[in-house]
Formats: sequence, structure tokens, C-alpha cells
Amino acid sequence: MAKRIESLQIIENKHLNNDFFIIELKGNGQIPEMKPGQFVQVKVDGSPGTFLRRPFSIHDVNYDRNTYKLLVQIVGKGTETLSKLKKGDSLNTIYPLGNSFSLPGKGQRPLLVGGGCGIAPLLFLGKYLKKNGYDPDILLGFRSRDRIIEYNEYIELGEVFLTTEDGSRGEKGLVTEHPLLSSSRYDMIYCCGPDPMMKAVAKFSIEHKINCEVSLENLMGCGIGACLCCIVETVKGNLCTCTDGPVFNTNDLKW
Amino acid sequence: MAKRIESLQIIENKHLNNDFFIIELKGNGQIPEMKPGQFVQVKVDGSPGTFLRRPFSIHDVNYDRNTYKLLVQIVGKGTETLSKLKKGDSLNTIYPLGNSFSLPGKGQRPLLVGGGCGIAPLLFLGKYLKKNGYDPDILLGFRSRDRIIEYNEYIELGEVFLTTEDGSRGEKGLVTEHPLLSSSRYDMIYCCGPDPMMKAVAKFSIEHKINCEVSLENLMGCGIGACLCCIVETVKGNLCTCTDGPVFNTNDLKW
Amino acid sequence: MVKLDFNIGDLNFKNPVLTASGTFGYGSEFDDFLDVSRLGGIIVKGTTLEPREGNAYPRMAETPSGMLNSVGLQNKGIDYFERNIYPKLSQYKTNVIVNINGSSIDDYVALAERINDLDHIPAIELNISCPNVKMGGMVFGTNPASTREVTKAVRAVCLKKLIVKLSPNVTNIVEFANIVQEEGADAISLINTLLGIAVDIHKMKPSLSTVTGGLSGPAIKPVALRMVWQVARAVKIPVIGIGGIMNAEDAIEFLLAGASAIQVGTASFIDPQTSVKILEGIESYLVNKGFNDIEDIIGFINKPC
Amino acid sequence: MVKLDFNIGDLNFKNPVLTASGTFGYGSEFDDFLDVSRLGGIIVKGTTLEPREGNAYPRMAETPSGMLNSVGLQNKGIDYFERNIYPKLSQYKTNVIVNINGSSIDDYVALAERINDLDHIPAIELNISCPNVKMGGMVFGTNPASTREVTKAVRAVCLKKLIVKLSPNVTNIVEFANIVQEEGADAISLINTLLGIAVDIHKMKPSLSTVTGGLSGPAIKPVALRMVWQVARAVKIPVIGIGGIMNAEDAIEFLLAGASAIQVGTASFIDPQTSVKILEGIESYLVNKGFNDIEDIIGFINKPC
Ligand SMILES: Cc1cc2nc3c(=O)[nH]c(=O)nc-3n(C[C@H](O)[C@H](O)[C@H](O)COP(=O)(O)OP(=O)(O)OC[C@H]3O[C@@H](n4cnc5c(N)ncnc54)[C@H](O)[C@@H]3O)c2cc1C
Ligand SMILES: Cc1cc2nc3c(=O)[nH]c(=O)nc-3n(C[C@H](O)[C@H](O)[C@H](O)COP(=O)(O)OP(=O)(O)OC[C@H]3O[C@@H](n4cnc5c(N)ncnc54)[C@H](O)[C@@H]3O)c2cc1C
Ligand SMILES: Cc1cc2nc3c(=O)[nH]c(=O)nc-3n(C[C@H](O)[C@H](O)[C@H](O)COP(=O)(O)O)c2cc1C
Ligand SMILES: Cc1cc2nc3c(=O)[nH]c(=O)nc-3n(C[C@H](O)[C@H](O)[C@H](O)COP(=O)(O)O)c2cc1C
Ligand code: FES
Ligand code: FES
Repeated sequence: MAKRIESLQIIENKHLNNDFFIIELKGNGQIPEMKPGQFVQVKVDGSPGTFLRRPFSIHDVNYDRNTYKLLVQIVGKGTETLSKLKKGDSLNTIYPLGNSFSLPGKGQRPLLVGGGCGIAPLLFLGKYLKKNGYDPDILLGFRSRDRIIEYNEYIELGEVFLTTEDGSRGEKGLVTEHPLLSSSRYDMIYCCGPDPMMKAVAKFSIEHKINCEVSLENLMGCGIGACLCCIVETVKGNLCTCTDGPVFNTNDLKW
Repeated sequence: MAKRIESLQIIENKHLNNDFFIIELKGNGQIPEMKPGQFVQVKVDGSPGTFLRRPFSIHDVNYDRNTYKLLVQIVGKGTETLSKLKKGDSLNTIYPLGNSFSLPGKGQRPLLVGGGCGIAPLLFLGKYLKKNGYDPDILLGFRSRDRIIEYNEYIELGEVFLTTEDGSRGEKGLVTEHPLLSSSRYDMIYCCGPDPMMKAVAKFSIEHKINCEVSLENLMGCGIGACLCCIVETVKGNLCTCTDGPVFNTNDLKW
Repeated sequence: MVKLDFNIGDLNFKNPVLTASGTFGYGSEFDDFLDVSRLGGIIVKGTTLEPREGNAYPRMAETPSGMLNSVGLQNKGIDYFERNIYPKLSQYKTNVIVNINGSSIDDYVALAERINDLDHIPAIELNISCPNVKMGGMVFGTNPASTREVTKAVRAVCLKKLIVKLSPNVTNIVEFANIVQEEGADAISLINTLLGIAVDIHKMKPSLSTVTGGLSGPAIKPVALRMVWQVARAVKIPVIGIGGIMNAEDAIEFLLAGASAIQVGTASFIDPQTSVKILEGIESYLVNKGFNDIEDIIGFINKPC
Repeated sequence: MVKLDFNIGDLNFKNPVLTASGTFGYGSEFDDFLDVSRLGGIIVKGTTLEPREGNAYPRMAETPSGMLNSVGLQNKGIDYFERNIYPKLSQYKTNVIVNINGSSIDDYVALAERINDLDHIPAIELNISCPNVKMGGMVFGTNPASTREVTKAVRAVCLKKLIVKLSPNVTNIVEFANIVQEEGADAISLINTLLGIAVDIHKMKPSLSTVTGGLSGPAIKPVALRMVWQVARAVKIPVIGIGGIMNAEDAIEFLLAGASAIQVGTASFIDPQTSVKILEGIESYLVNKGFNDIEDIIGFINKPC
């Protein structure tokens, strides 16, 4: 899967709420095959404070339309600048980057756990799991009822369980407090979200000997393994999030 | 005339051709009184290469509409970024800055000479002269027929004479080659344009003992007399273009 | 109310936001934009004994997140200053500090003596770091022996608070800081500009008439922060941080790294109100973080956590 | 056809565009984006005798027009390099240069000797300027005596072309350039990163685990250009310019200032194709300006006009 650098046309920039938006990009030629968990490095033009590219997970791919989507949370200047891009603008991206989630063993039951912008890679992953004959359950955590995004997309992939921190919908609390987790119905957990969430899920998985993969965030200089800035300490030594990850098995992490 | 710093709303950005555009800015409160020759310092957002503000002459002022205009030529990244601004966007400006053109003596005949983006301050000046009872003639130089801009605006102020470098309209050649100049009908010449043009006009004026004021361009750090970067060598020593100028009497310059 | 003031010896500054020499004129250039008296202090234009015309044009070039200048201390000299500028400066209700420059130690000493007589100037900033003059300037500030000599000589006559402004164009900034502390400086300010050049590839010439100039602006902030951090850990006297401070966040970085106060330089060119905005921003930061004395955050990154 | 090649001694480079150590991996990371063999040369990752894990996370921070890194020479050591990386590197039809690093002079000497045996490595770059390691690195490169000693020792054993990479964190760069020339270096490359810091004001901590890191990117370009200009006028051996080169215009600034070649660093992170774009841009510039040999523009700004 050769990496490429391309200026892609934005065919839609849909704002989900004040914090989240989805950019859909159209391939120039045929877009290459991509795998869930992979990411792209985006060049943010017109933001003087944003010198380096910004990494975003591949949220969804549509080979028929020849497009892929990024789900982005506005957290700083770079993402804010991206939020203002319009249909027809172009976005320079390097993609597809990184490794990807692995499929569960035959007949195993997968659970997807996500929160915040961590839900981004899980849609693509869920679709991929379904296509490969798995029936994922999905556990998503939000701050409150009105922060819930992409619910309709996930409901198509499997049963969706929700937690909200204020209890305004679903279970009250964090995803790790949801009874579903301790039901230990699952053989494989995929998790992406804020660090504390991933660490809690990893701890739970290790305790219950459930296979668990997380998609890590990290400061990235290059995204292609050249700068060695994005390391994560693993049992195999310092590995690069951008090439050895972003997906890691929690058994390999020093959490 | 107190200087102010304000984010002003763009109520129009009119592109005259590929190189020139006119931005009309609306005052927040009442715009202050401005004088022809004065300029504004504009903050260019979203252009990483553009660290400092950019100076532009006040092209036209409409106290009734409470607006003023800038006529801008695209020459680099800053002006290119400005060219893309749209109605409703805001532009942070410091204004009004610098000195201004002086009125001719009673009964004297003024000539305005301009070329390129140097025509910018002359419209405001022409209107000011007319209001004060003078009948300016106007000599404008362009590269070719299709580069002519603002002709209709100037024609309202007085008789307009044109030169084009390729002779496609008006006299062929540079403004300094126009027979009008050597007619020595004028008592006061105001000139703004490329350096070689201003120098040629200055030389002519000095030879013919005609009073002549030019509006100089310069690299500006601050625009308010604080950095001392914008000096011009004069018979009175190094003066600042931004506070002692931008308008200088050619007798004072070491040309 | 958050406590914002700090002292250099017994000289009190009502807040830590000062303006850097050569970037704030004599204050009056900014009267239309802000109330200069709100600031902790202003350091006025580099002043010399005799009038100076400065360097030839062009003296400025824009660079990535910064600018080069080679103004070369253009000023009308101390006589003119005393007669025409000092009276106006005395109206400001803030600490007005004169940045002094010379081509020889005698020049510096003479200037310091002249300023002893000016009641409304409570401190001088000894500039041994100007990269844009052939004689003096950085030559003093990049040589340990000359740094010692000029500081000692000025200290011997100076009745005002003495701030020494260091050059960043050295291998070991701490060495210079220690020297000026030993010689009796009351505070250290740093950094002056980094020596740099730019080339006009169309004209195939240096962008500045002097070839080299002083680099200022956000580009130099990481270097400035590093030097402030190094010096603040080494000396006992207050350190004033300078270099690429564009907003309150930048200023707070310097305070956390160990600066007792900061100077706003190039930023004032882009937004003349930067200094007061920074003052307000520092105050909100302290409030939000629950500190009621700015002292509590000075050098905070050095605290074990 | 424009003549673009240049020589270090009898080693020919087909063009002046190289890639900087630590920013281009081992070349293969870029195979998807460009034909590495088109470049004048590549300088591979900083290599040490023993494997190194580098510094703790976080190792990177973004700064205005630049970045700080404190990677700290993470690499798998010379044995691994020789076995697993060298064979692949030998496929490239360009000059592959190894950047060598040590904690002691013996380390440097041992590495140079190891590389003598590698036929497809025509030159080494002696890195005495890494700011991110406690032992060695910049400690060598900021002390004239150590610079002399290490250069002499390596020169004594090194059968390859010897390029010495200088640190910009010094008062007088020319002093260091003269020393390495005297000790037999075949070329000088500069600059390595400027020592800087950044502070996370939300966490109230340094942004890097090591506090200080190396500043790279356009922010340092004016300083890099200044040092290249100073050194190129002082020495006879070729100078390779490095620092904030993002595009052909930047590269040409360095050539006009006196560099015989340039290295592309941080820019490759933002656009992995920067190096080939620069190559093409230099060629068009020469054509447009009517030069048919790049030699004609090297140091052009020094010519009287
Ligand atoms: C592999 C990977 C996949 C990601 N996928 C997504 C995604 O699908 N959707 C999404 O919204 N976000 C995703 N992120 C996070 C996203 O990259 C950051 O939110 C973004 O870079 C912030 O840019 P900014 O300029 O807006 O923020 P800044 O102004 O730079 O910083 C704001 C905050 O974001 C943090 N931050 C800055 N840069 C990075 C970075 N490169 N990585 C992580 N944190 C950073 C800073 O520490 C700071 O707290 C992903 C990160 C990685 C490493
Ligand atoms: C008092 C004054 C009034 C001006 N009025 C007008 C006007 O009404 N309309 C108009 O189109 N232009 C005017 N200019 C020129 C205008 O400021 C420059 O064209 C503009 O700053 C270029 O910005 P840039 O980022 O697009 O160009 P850059 O990419 O910065 O540079 C492109 C070219 O413009 C030159 N340049 C850059 N900055 C300046 C500067 N501050 N002053 C002069 N030249 C510069 C550079 O040397 C280079 O050749 C005026 C300049 C001054 C000093
Ligand atoms: C145009 C200009 C003129 C300057 N003149 C002086 C001066 O006269 N004396 C001095 O000590 N520093 C002078 N400086 C340096 C500044 O005071 C300050 O140390 C430097 O610009 C770094 O801060 P900054 O990045 O915030 O601008 C000057 C800087 C600029 C940009
Ligand atoms: C992430 C990173 C790692 C680096 N590693 C090395 C190294 O191992 N050896 C070395 O000599 N220089 C190293 N450098 C310095 C670069 O080679 C170069 O000198 C410096 O970055 C300035 O150039 P630039 O501004 O174009 O990046 C590194 C730079 C970066 C950004
Ligand atoms: S981001 Fe550069 S190696 Fe991972
Ligand atoms: S532009 Fe700063 S003094 Fe004129």
C-alpha cells in the first residue's frame, strides 16, 4: 500500500456541532485501498501557528464514490482552520499511513469502545468487521446527550450502548463504568479515545485476559517514520506511533 | 487626528483585473477625518509568510457611507491573501497614518501623475483638490490598454491623459515622455508610482522649478514611527516615511 | 485582586510587562493606542552620547515569524533627549528606563552619569548587545572580559538601578550573566536580537545594507526562553525575559521559565496594544489557575513535581 | 543543460541538494514519494556504536515557524546498520553519507574505522553538534579544543571524505570552521539545531522531557544563513548550508551566501518531496537568470557590484 501525497478536493465539510465536523475528500485518481486504523497527515494552510501537518484517522471510506472522510474535533488553531474549509477547497494530505486494527479470531465477539474524537477510526473499523462477518457491539461515551454524534451511523453496524457523563442519555458515567464491559461477553476489544479511557479499558482487558487494541494519539513530526518524535514505550523498546502504530495491542504497551 | 486600531468589516472586495482589487471598509463608529496621502497598516491574517502589517494608501473616503477604500495590487503573498477576502470578512487596520499632500498655492494649476498601484492615493487627492476649488489634470501611465483601471473615476475629477507602454491607448511610452509634462502648464505636480517614474518626474520638476510632491513607498516595520526602519535620506537627515512622510517635497529628497 | 508587582532592589514595578528598547519609541508613538502609564515600565530607544544617523537603507527584512533590522541606534543623542524628550517622558506614571549605548567604556560611563541627573529615570539598561553597530555594542557583550569591564565601570558611577542587557550570540550565556551579577548589576535583561542575514534572490544581494542584522520576533522565542531559563537558575538578581513575546501565553512561558518580568518588542509593531493585552492576559491566567501572587509562578517549571 | 554538480575533493555530487541527518530516515521512508537517487546525496540518521533508545517522551514541540526536538540519537547502532540497513542503502545511485556520533573521541574514531570498510559510503558527517545528548554531541562542538581534538583523531583514521557538522550555539562560528579546516576536514556542514525550550503553560511544565531541545525549521534560517556566509568567506573547503530550507528560494539564498550545497531538513516532514522540488527550482532559477553553471552563483552576494 504505497503512501501518496496529494491535494484532494473537499466535496463536503459537514459540521456536526460546535466541536466536530466531517470533511469528505475526493480522490484524484482512484483512491488506494485503506485499512481501518490508518490515518492521514493533513497540511493546514493559512494558519501561521500550524507549522507541522496534523494527523487524523480515516473515519470512513467509500470506494464507489472514490472518497474518504475525516472526523475532526476542534481543539486548537489547526483544527479550527480546517473547520472553515469549504466544499471545493483543496486539502493536501499524505495517506494512508500507519498499521491497522487486526481482525478477531474466527467466531470471536468484538466490542468497539470510543469517546470524543476517538470514535473516528471506529466507524471504518465497524464496517470492516461487518464485511468480514463479525457482529460488533459498540460502546460510546459522550459528555452529555447533546454531544452525541454519529449515532445513526453506528447503529447500522451493531448494537450501540451509550454512556454520558451527566446521565442525560444511556448509562451515567464513563464508558469503563458501563455494565456491558464487565459482562465479559467479548473476546476482542478495540478502543480509541482519550488516554485515561484507553488506559482504563486496557487495564480491564488485561485483567480479564481479553485481547485489546488501542489506537494511540501522539505528537507527530512527520507521520512516516523519519523523525522518531512519536515514540511510545513498549515491551519491545521505543516504537513509532506513526509506523509501528497507531494501533497497538495493549499487551505490548507499558501501561 | 488620533490614530486608531480597529477590525473593520469588508463591505466589498471588487476585482478590477487579475492584478488589482479594491477593498471597501466600513467604520465601526464614525470614521475619523482623513487626508489624501495618508495610509493604513493592514494585518494580513492567514498568510504564514506575512509577519508584519502591510501599508496601503487611502484610495477614497466616503464619510456619508462611513467607509474608505484601498486599491491594492497583488505583488506577493500578503496582497494575494488580501485579494481573497470576501464581503463580511474583517480586516484589522491601523489608520490614518502619515502626513498628507499639501494644497497648491492660490490659483495654481495642479497635475497628478500616477502609474501602477501609485494611482491609489491620487483619487482621494483629486477629489480633495476639486473640493478645494482646483482643476487638476491627470496623467496616468499603464502597461497597455487592457491594464487601464479606474479611468471612469478619474475622468470625473479633471482631464485625463494616458500613456501606455505599448501604445495601445493614449501616448506610447512612459508618463515622463508625455508631451503634457513638458508643456509646463503646471505649478504643482503630485506623483505616485514606481520609483523610476517618481525620480524622473522629480528630476523634471526640479529642472523646471515646479513644486513637486511624491508619495514614497518603503519597507515598514511599524508604520507609527517606532522602529526607524522606513527611513529615507533627505536634506534634513534620515526621516521616517511613515511619520515624516509618505509625502515628501522632491526638493527635500536626495534624488 | 492578584498581586502583580515585582522589585529590582528597592525599585518597584507595578506589573511585569515592560516594552523593549527600540520597539516602543519614546512611548508617545503609542499614546493613541494605550495608556502607557498602565505598563510596568518602558525602556526607551537606544540612546548614545552624540546623535547618530544609523545605518543606510534598507534596514529591515521580513523573515519567517520574524524580522531582521539593522537600524544601528539612530537617535538624536543625550542632549536632545534631555531637552526635548525627557520632559514628556516624565509625565508617564511608570518606570521609564533609558537604554544606553556607546562605542567605548567612556561613552557608557558618560551616559550613565548624565542619567544620574534625571530624576524621573529610575534605571538604565546597559545595552552591550546591539549587533548593528561596528564599534561597541555586541563586541562588548560577546566578550567576557569587556562585559566585566564595562559593567564595572558603569556600576561605579551609576546611581540608578542598573539592568544589563545580554547578547544571545554567545556560547555560554550563564558565564555572562554571572559576570554582570558579580559586577553589581541589579537585574539582567535578555535576549537582544540574534545575528542573522537574509538574501534577496531576485536582486542577488543581501536584503540589508549592512548584510547582517538582528533577528527578532517569535522565531527567536525558543532560544530566548532557553537562555532565560538557564540564567534565572544561575543568578540571584531578577531576570527580565525578552524575545518573540506576542501574547500573554508567550509571556507566561517566560515567567514559568524564571523571568520576573518581560519586555514586549517586535509585537508592538504588529499590534501596538500587545503590551496591555498581555497584562490583562497574565492576570486572567493567574486567576484561572488560582494563584494570587505572580511570584508563585516565576520559575515554576523548575519546581519538582 | 545547466551544470549542477559540485565536488568535495575528488568526490562528485551530481547536484547540490542533499537531505539532512535525522530528517530523512534511511531514505526508504521516502521511496513512495520520490526517487532518492535523483538527489545529490543523503545523510542518514545519526549513528552510534551501540544501540540507543533516545530520550523519553515527549520529544517534540511545535514553535513559531519551527519545531524543537530532543530525539537524542535513537538508533540501532552500527552493527545493525551494517547488517540490515547498509545493503539497502547501497542500492541508491547517490552519495550516501553516514552521520556519526559518540560520547567520546574513541567512539567517533571507532565509528569512522567501521565505515572505512563500507564501500558504498563515500563520506562521513562528523556530528559534534547534537544538543540532545548529555555526553558528547554539542559538548565537543562548542569547545574549540575538543573540536580540534575530535576532528584530528577522526581525520587520522578516516579514509572517506570527512564533513564536519558545526553547532550554531557558539559565539564565533568562524573559529570552529578554521579549526576543522586546519585539521583536515574536506567540507563543513552547518548549522545543526539551535538550543531552545518551550513551555506548556497549561501543564506548567517544559514541553520536552529533556527541557531543552534543538530548534529547526524556517525560524532558524536567518541565523543559519549568517553563519554560512561567515564561514564560506573564511574557509577554502566547500560549505554545505543547512537550516530552515523549505523551498528553492531558501536554498538559493544559501547558495548566494556561499554554500556549495544545501541539506533539506525539517521541510521533508511537511512535504516529503521538498528535496526534488528544490532541485527543480534551482535549475529553473539558473535558467531564468541565464547562468549555465551553478558555480557562478555560489557566494554571489560577496561579489562587488
Ligand atoms: C494517529 C492519530 C490519529 C488522530 N485522529 C484524529 C481524528 O480522527 N480526529 C481528531 O479530531 N483528532 C485526531 N487526532 C488528534 C489530532 O491530530 C489533534 O487534535 C490535532 O493535531 C490538533 O491540532 P490543532 O492545531 O487544532 O491543535 P493545537 O493547537 O496544536 O493543540 C491543541 C491541543 O492538541 C494537542 N495536539 C497538538 N498536536 C497534536 C498531535 N499531532 N497529536 C495529538 N495531539 C496533538 C496539543 O497538545 C494541545 O493540547 C489524531 C492524532 C493521531 C496521532
Ligand atoms: C505608504 C505606502 C503606501 C502604499 N500604498 C499602496 C497602495 O495603495 N496599493 C498597493 O497596492 N500597494 C501600496 N503600497 C505597497 C504595498 O505596501 C506592498 O505592495 C505590499 O506591502 C506587498 O505585500 P506582499 O506581502 O504582497 O508582498 P511581499 O511578498 O512581501 O513582497 C513582494 C514585493 O513587494 C515588496 N514589498 C514588500 N513589503 C513592502 C512594503 N511594506 N512596502 C513596499 N514594498 C514592499 C517587496 O520588496 C517585494 O518586491 C504602499 C506602500 C507604502 C509604504
Ligand atoms: C527595530 C528594532 C530596534 C531595536 N533597537 C534596540 C535598541 O536600540 N536597544 C536595544 O537594547 N535593543 C534594541 N532592539 C532589540 C529589542 O529590544 C529586543 O531585545 C529584541 O527585538 C527581541 O525581542 P522581540 O523578539 O520581542 O522583538 C531593537 C529591536 C528591533 C526590532
Ligand atoms: C527530528 C530531528 C532529528 C535530527 N537528528 C539529527 C542527527 O541525528 N544528526 C545530526 O547531525 N543532525 C540531526 N538533526 C539536525 C538536522 O540535520 C539539521 O541540522 C537541522 O534540523 C536544521 O535544518 P532544518 O531547519 O532544515 O531542519 C535533526 C533534526 C531534527 C528536526
Ligand atoms: S511522526 Fe515522525 S517518526 Fe512518527
Ligand atoms: S515603519 Fe516603523 S518607523 Fe516607520
